[in-house]
Amino acid sequence: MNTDTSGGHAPARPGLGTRLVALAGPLVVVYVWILLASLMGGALPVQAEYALVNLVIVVGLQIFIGNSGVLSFGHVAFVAVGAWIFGLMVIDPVLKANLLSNAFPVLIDTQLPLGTAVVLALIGGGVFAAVVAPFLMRANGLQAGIATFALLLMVGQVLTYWTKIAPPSGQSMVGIPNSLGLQQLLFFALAAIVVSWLYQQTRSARLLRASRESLIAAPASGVNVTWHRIVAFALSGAVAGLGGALWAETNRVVQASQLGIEFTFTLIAMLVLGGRQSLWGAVVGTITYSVLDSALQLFQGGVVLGPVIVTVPEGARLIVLGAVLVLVLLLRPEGITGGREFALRRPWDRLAGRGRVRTGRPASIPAETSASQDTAADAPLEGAARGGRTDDVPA
Amino acid sequence: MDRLEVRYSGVPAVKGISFTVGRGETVGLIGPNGAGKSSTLQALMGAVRCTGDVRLGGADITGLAPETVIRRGLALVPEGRHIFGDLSVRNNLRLGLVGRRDRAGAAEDLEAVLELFPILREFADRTAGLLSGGQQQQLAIGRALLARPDVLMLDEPSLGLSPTAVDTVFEALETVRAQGTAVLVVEQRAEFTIAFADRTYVLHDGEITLELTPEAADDEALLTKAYFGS
Amino acid sequence: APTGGDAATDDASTSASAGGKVTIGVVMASSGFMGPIDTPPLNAMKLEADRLNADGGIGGQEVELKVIDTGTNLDRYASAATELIGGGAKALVVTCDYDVSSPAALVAESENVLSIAPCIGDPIYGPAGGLKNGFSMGSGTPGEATVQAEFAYEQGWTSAVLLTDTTLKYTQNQCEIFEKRFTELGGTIIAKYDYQQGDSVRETVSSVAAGEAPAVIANCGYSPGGATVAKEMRDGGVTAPIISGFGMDGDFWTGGIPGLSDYYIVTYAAKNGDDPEPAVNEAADAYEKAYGERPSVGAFVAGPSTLQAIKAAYEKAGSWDGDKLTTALETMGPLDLLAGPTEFSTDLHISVERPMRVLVVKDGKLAFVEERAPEKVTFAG
Amino acid sequence: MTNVQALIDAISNGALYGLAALGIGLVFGVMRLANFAHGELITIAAYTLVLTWHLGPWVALPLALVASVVLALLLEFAVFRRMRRANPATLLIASFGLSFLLQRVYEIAFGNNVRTAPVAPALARSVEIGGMRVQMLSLVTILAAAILLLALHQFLNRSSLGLQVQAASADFATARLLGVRANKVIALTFGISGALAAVVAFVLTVQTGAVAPTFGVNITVLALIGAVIGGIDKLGTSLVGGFLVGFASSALTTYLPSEAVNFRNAFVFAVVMVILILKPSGLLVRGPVLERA
Amino acid sequence: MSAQAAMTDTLAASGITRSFRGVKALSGVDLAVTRGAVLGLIGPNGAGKSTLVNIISGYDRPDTGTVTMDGTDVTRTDARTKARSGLARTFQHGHTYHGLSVRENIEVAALGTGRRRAEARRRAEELMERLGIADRANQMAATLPHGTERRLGVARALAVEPRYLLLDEPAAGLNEGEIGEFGEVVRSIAAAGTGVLLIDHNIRLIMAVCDLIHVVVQGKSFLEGTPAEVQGSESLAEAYLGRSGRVHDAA
Ligand SMILES: Nc1ncnc2c1ncn2[C@@H]1O[C@H](COP(=O)(O)OP(=O)(O)OP(=O)(O)O)[C@@H](O)[C@H]1O
Ligand SMILES: Nc1ncnc2c1ncn2[C@@H]1O[C@H](COP(=O)(O)OP(=O)(O)OP(=O)(O)O)[C@@H](O)[C@H]1O
Ligand SMILES: [Mg+2]
Ligand SMILES: [Mg+2]
Repeated sequence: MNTDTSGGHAPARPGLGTRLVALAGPLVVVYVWILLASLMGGALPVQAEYALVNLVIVVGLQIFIGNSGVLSFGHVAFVAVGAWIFGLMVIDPVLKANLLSNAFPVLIDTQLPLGTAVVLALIGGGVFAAVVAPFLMRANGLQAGIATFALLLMVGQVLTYWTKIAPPSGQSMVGIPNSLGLQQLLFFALAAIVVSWLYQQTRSARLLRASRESLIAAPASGVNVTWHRIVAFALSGAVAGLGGALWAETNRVVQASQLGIEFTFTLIAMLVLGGRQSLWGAVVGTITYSVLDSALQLFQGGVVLGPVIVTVPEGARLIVLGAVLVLVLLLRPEGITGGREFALRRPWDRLAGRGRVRTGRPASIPAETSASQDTAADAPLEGAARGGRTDDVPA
Repeated sequence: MDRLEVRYSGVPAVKGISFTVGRGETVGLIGPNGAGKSSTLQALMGAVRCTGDVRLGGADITGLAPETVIRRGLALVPEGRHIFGDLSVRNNLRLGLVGRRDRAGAAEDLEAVLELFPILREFADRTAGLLSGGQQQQLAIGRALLARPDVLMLDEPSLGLSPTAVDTVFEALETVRAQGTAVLVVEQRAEFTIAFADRTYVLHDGEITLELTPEAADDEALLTKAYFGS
Repeated sequence: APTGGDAATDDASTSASAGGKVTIGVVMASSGFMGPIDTPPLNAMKLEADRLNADGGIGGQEVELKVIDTGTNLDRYASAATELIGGGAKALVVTCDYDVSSPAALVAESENVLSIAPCIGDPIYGPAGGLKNGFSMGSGTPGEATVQAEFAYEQGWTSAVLLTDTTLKYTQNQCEIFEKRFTELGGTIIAKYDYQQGDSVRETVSSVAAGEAPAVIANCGYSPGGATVAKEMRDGGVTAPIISGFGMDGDFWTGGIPGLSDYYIVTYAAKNGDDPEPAVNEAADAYEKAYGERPSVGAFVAGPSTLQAIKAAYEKAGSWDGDKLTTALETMGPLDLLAGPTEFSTDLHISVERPMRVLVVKDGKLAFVEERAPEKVTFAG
Repeated sequence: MTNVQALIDAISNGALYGLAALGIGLVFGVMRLANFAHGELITIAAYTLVLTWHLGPWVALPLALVASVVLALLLEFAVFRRMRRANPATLLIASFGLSFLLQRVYEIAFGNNVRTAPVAPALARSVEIGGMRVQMLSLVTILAAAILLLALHQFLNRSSLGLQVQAASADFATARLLGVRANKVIALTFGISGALAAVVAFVLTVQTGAVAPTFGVNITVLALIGAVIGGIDKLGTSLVGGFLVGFASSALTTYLPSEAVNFRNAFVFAVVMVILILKPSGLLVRGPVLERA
Repeated sequence: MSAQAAMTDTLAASGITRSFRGVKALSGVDLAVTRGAVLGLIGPNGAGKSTLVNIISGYDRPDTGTVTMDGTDVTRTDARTKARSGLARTFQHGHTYHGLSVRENIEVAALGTGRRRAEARRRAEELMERLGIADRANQMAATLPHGTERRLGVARALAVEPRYLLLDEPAAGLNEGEIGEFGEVVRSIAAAGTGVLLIDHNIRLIMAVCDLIHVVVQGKSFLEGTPAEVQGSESLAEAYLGRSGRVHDAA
């Protein structure tokens, strides 16, 4: 039944096979990507480590943003919580006593094995998210985004200045042992993908996705929007917390100021670049961003292209990165994947697929036609195309 | 208009239909759900992309933006209310004047609309979004009248209106028509429309299947055909 | 031992120097928030490399600086260090901030490679921060802040207001040490205010203006935030002398405060040609010739000092082994670097006793006042 | 320090943030774009002021205005016009990308150290009024905010063009059907937001005398937050939100005990969260969200 | 009153008043929907019909008055709880899940009120068939023509297997032929034991399917009676029907 496309618009709810493909695709792609990176050698494996950590966090972000449709600029707060817990639990107490002279004694004295610390970071991120969620989840749209943003800034300030749990004046925590390699990180990234996929299959996630489409109708369908948002928020907070632990382990230095606005936007940029409404989008976005970044770094070192050596100055690299991001969003506002999950399609389907309306935002005019903007068609009448604004809700 | 075609993501919704609305003429467009009536009006207005050839008074307006089209003398009351919920009723009406080519008499016209729909006068300074569904529809129609187009298109103007309000609207359309404005009206109430319009087209599955005159309003067989499209 | 790759390079280059090339990796930033701080020493270091090579290089080998510019991109440091060391770099020079450069330094540490930060002032870059092969060529904050306090007190300024930028440990330590030494000498602290980089401090200005007038204000900050503080103080009618550390070095920020006077800065060197050390003035002139402008801050001298220290260490150790270089630096006694006499010990990998320069803002430019070594180096904490 | 003095400090800080928030709110209303690059509009105007101040205020001021307005229009034309149908998240990220990109461009163009000039030193000084020292600039800021708010209010509610801006802001597609010239209206709002950015830049450069590539970032973040708590989709209320954030931040600096001053923004953010929790659609936007059937 | 028995099968609103900043939308409306029957609710634009539906379904709270469902007071119960206990509604303005397909729209409502997946899927198929939208099963709701969207709204409301169903102008946008079919659907819903409240301005539909008709004018209950009684009311014709109302009537 699920191949029926009469009306030819939205894809049917996919059968199990299709859904398994949507899981297998990202797993394989990530695996192959890391395999290639590790084969290339040089700085690439190190870059790949950071990229994998980012991937874990972006997948975590997607769990919430993708399914609820609510923006969060606050997830780096959970990353910070995870990183902090991990850092505090693995650094040698002697060094800690030095770094955090003013801290709670228990924090200084406790030292846990790496695995336990990772699990604790995951739980910490999840619990913290679950605790703040009931408050934050009342807001919608940009308001919710800003509320979470305020949370991030608050957590940042606390970690910068509260000497009971942090080194004074935003100093970094150092002395985090390096024990996870590319393989372990790969394992965590794949695990995060699987978790996200499993979550997507749950009833709670489906209902949350419905509420994303109409907040007004959801209660009439018996959907407890706040509750399902809390579930997603807590789960994605946990994955972000895990990402925080991995980030701390990879960077080996944790400082509150590093876990702030810029990092937040880098992560969201990855997600939006790929397409925030799908897991596949999270994966594609992170890989694209990371590969582009690595490539530009290569150019920066100078790359021999035929008879000439091409070098990109540092400032230019960042400009190119910003420009590419903007350009992609210009051409594909819903991200590279358009918010669709990974699917195996035969080439001729793919051609026809241009006509498919993406599961994401209803666009009565496909994004591909946006070439000349001044003509009639760029403003469809359907209120939905304006995104987020329910047509007839009064003030 | 000629060979108008509208496609959504490659799927045709309107398949090369052609018809003409003469000066001062009233034309009805009916047809079942999803026949493509709204799409046709939207395309004429330039609000969705289309192929084919749309002419207004001899000039080609195909593919022009709506804000340009309205200044050429073609206005549309879209399906559903589409009023500005945050603005006052009066300001909503004032916006109806934006696309007007000739400012003279604007104040009197505004007054006339308030006369026509007393509820709008009563609520003139209230926020429009708080009006009931039908009241908003009246506002939308009143607003469109202020543009004083050569051709006025209405997409299901009676939607959500109580019978008395429908009367008011169609009486207003009578007046408009008497002033020499051509009217293209999409409606669901077939026999009502057929009786009202000079000519009525039946649209089915993106194609015109029938053209009816007011006399057909009494012809059972033709009506049935009109309801069910073929 | 040189790898095959290096050997190939050797063959290809018809370098005059006998022993081929030695690569020194540099992971610093010319843009982003570390850009202004890293750029002067980095540029000066490039010139020093040329000078060294003209002089026969290090141990007879030509010095090649391989620079990776990170743009202060935090997750760039570890991979850059890996790339450089993997590519044969024998020593690593890193960004002038402990937190930012740590990931790179840790890579060097684990590869047993010497790492040097040209201008970190905090003693943490070294054994205290877990970097046993890490050194800083900076002038340590303890010495700097001690000089600030001793200079101020000697001027007869016996009461002070402290303004601390709380975004860095450097500036916090600075004020802490200043207070310690200043009160020890007999001075009194009237009030202490905190601010954060980029803040407007008009509320504080109002408070200072309304309270007891201090003889001196210690502005423990860095530009541009510290400059805003200076401007707001003067605009708000506070005329007391102000003293700052090398965080406020440079005269690029004074243009916004016309007629600024009585502003003192304790720093590495005077960059405007009036330094008592001729070598410093020569280096600054060479910098200007090469880059079209004088170095923005006196800390540029730390760049050449870095290569000078590496050269001295290698010549003593006779090997590029990190541990051996470290031992050499720890045990070789005072070095005469461009930044001044420098001595390291097993637990302090930074110099805190160098003589500093006291400068004053005059007509928008920094002018040399005196050279002054700390009398009693005071530490924070 | 007297309380009155603290009050004036807080009001003028609030007015400054309010102006920034107003520029952001205006564009958001029309485009659903929370424009992060607003900060770079402020920065370009500030650079222009600082670099051309020696030519005299009557050259520098108009040039600064032109610079930020032109940049605003350029961003609209080159990027945002082509993204009108994108959802707010995409727009926000795109604007962040632009903001980042422009900062790097400034760094290359103007160097990474601050550029300085004594902009309007007369305003920077403080004068003695009834035993208090008051910075002229504070008064000017408050005055400017009041005048601009009033002018904008008149424009939006009285003039037909202003009404069209509001219509486009509420429902873009329908506005076009009524003949509202979409491009003109959007360009107009970007232009106004550029002009507001120039005013903010002027106040800030008088205050600091120094401009760096990230000059406009801080105020933009706080103003954006302020705009949202005021109710970003209603034109005008964003100003009040910005005002509150600026006011609170200044007042907290004065009155918090010194060991807590470092946390003052945490307090501001906590208040922001509480407000958004109590009034999710914004402080000044009335009523809960109900089905208007 | 045949007390308990009647109560257990009734959704009743009594003495409902509601004002919005000075505008009295409802003042003292009483009506009762009985299971197995269709109650028509008509009245001029702005009479307060939708406001009443909002109040009964838990989307709004009355200023005074009570709503009882099967004898229990549910005046302040929230919309979600009401939906889960068998009170479904449609919206005058659609509010479908725009980005989901027609089938998913229906499935979600079934899942949300506690059905199992397989059952939800079966129900969706069945309801699409019943409302004649099966051919659009995989189309995204945002792209539906107006009339189809309304029918989807009804299907979605039915997915929760309601005991009471409130329909706010479900037939707007349907043509006469479709309205006829739709009327039969409404009858069959009632026949299956659901109590239906039907708001519409199409008098022919109202007359054809309702057991009882309640008229509100300016927020007050104006008159209640069987279709025949209502049709005969001169004052109703005056207040509501107008010329076009009677045209339908005659046809
Ligand atoms: N944005 C869109 N994307 C894809 N398909 C669309 C879109 N809008 C309309 N369609 C399709 O185009 C066809 C015609 O729709 P249209 O709205 O023009 O019908 P209609 O005759 O006005 O119907 P109704 O009487 O119900 O309003 C329908 O099959 C509809 O599903
Ligand atoms: N949230 C609200 N705020 C202010 N006024 C409101 C609100 N909701 C409804 N009203 C007012 O209450 C009255 C009744 O509105 P309601 O929508 O219930 O009418 P209705 O009977 O459904 O009309 P229609 O047939 O046109 O849909 C109207 O005058 C409307 O303006
Ligand atoms: Mg239609
Ligand atoms: Mg209604």
